[in-house]
Amino acid sequence: MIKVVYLGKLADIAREAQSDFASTSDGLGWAGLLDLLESHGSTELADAVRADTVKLAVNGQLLADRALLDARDGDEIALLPPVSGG
Amino acid sequence: MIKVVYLGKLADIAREAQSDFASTSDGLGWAGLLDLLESHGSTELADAVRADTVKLAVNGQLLADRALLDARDGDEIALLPPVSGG
Amino acid sequence: MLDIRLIEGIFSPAGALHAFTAAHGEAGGVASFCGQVRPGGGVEALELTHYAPLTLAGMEDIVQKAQARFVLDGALAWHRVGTMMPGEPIVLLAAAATHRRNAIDAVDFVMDHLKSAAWFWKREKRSDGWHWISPREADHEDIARWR
Amino acid sequence: MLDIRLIEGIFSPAGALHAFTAAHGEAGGVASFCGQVRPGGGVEALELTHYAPLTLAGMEDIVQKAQARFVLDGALAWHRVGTMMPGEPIVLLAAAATHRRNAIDAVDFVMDHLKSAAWFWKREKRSDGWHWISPREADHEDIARWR
Repeated sequence: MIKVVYLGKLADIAREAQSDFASTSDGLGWAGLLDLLESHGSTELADAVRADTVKLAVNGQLLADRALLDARDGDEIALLPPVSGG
Repeated sequence: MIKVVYLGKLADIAREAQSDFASTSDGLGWAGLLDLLESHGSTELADAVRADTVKLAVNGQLLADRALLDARDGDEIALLPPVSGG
Repeated sequence: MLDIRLIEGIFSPAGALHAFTAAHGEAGGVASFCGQVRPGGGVEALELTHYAPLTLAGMEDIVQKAQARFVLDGALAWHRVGTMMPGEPIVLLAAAATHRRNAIDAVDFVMDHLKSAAWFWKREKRSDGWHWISPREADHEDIARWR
Repeated sequence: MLDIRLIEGIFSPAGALHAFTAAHGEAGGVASFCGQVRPGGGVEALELTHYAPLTLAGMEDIVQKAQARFVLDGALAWHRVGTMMPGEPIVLLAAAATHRRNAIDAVDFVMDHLKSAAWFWKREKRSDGWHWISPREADHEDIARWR
């Protein structure tokens, strides 16, 4: 199982704070994640996540490049839109 | 009577916080003040007050130029060395 | 001393600052900044979401950068998460240093970085529901001052 | 609200800051700086002399300049005079503003000007007696930043 956590506005668009997706023997890459979000979620969600400003973290480690995504069973992917903190 | 108040280090040199000088019918000017400080105080005091960094206030108003001093009976002259505040 | 916290309930900035100052009696001075939920503009509540695996580590990273850049005796950074009401404190920063410029600049630096580089997402509740707050352009200009 | 005072005894910076912040619930944030008597270096006591007819008016003038330059909701400047012990507060500044940069810069501005343009004379007591403190070159550089 791979957990996907939606932060900020993405949680509204996903209508949930997180999703659990079944893992396959192959790793889950960036294109595969977008496919999952579109099929299990919505096109709107996949488009919102595709925006350049959304960053990814895997198990609390920020990815320098989303193309490096290779999530395995038990991993947690966080989808991080631009912050508006302080 | 004209009151002269010594601030900061000048109070140490004068060995007092203030002096009362008898006033004359003429106003007390800058040269007259230095003469008074030398005769009633000490040469050291007059020299310390003469330093360019010492400012004068009369009745709580700073003088732009010490040469403008013209103190009369009842006036208070403050001798203000450089500050070291905060 | 570094004191970095995510805080889920309300807290007393004055109490925190008092304890921090007492712990740094050797410092020449303590600078602080406290940001609070601004009343008015129809805002009924503010919610800050965070992502636990990143947020506290990110705050620590910012404060450590400040420590590396300014000579500090200590720093405090407390940040609320969850829902807060107008007038309540959101963030408290403090820095103790021998020289006041270091303390003031460290607070300024940490606040700028928290605004644009810390993992918080903010939304406001108005009469018509919740609205996400977008990053302000000024926040990015503020952080650019330190490069 | 302007709250400018010369204070002859010890005071609580945390208490003053709490009251100031409570009075400015409408502000986005409150910045502060508290300077205290630094222990160590053999300093047993610090004495600040002032000249009443000029000092408070001078502090008010500095704070009003800050108000004219930065957009503030209020400012506080409390300064001790008389004799104080290591660890005791000397000066507390606070500024409340809608935008944090104004609050932080106002505190910075007022502190720089108090250091080099306010009518205070400072001396330290060491084991061998009292020593007058001369103005520091750095204080004049600090004030020059604002011209």
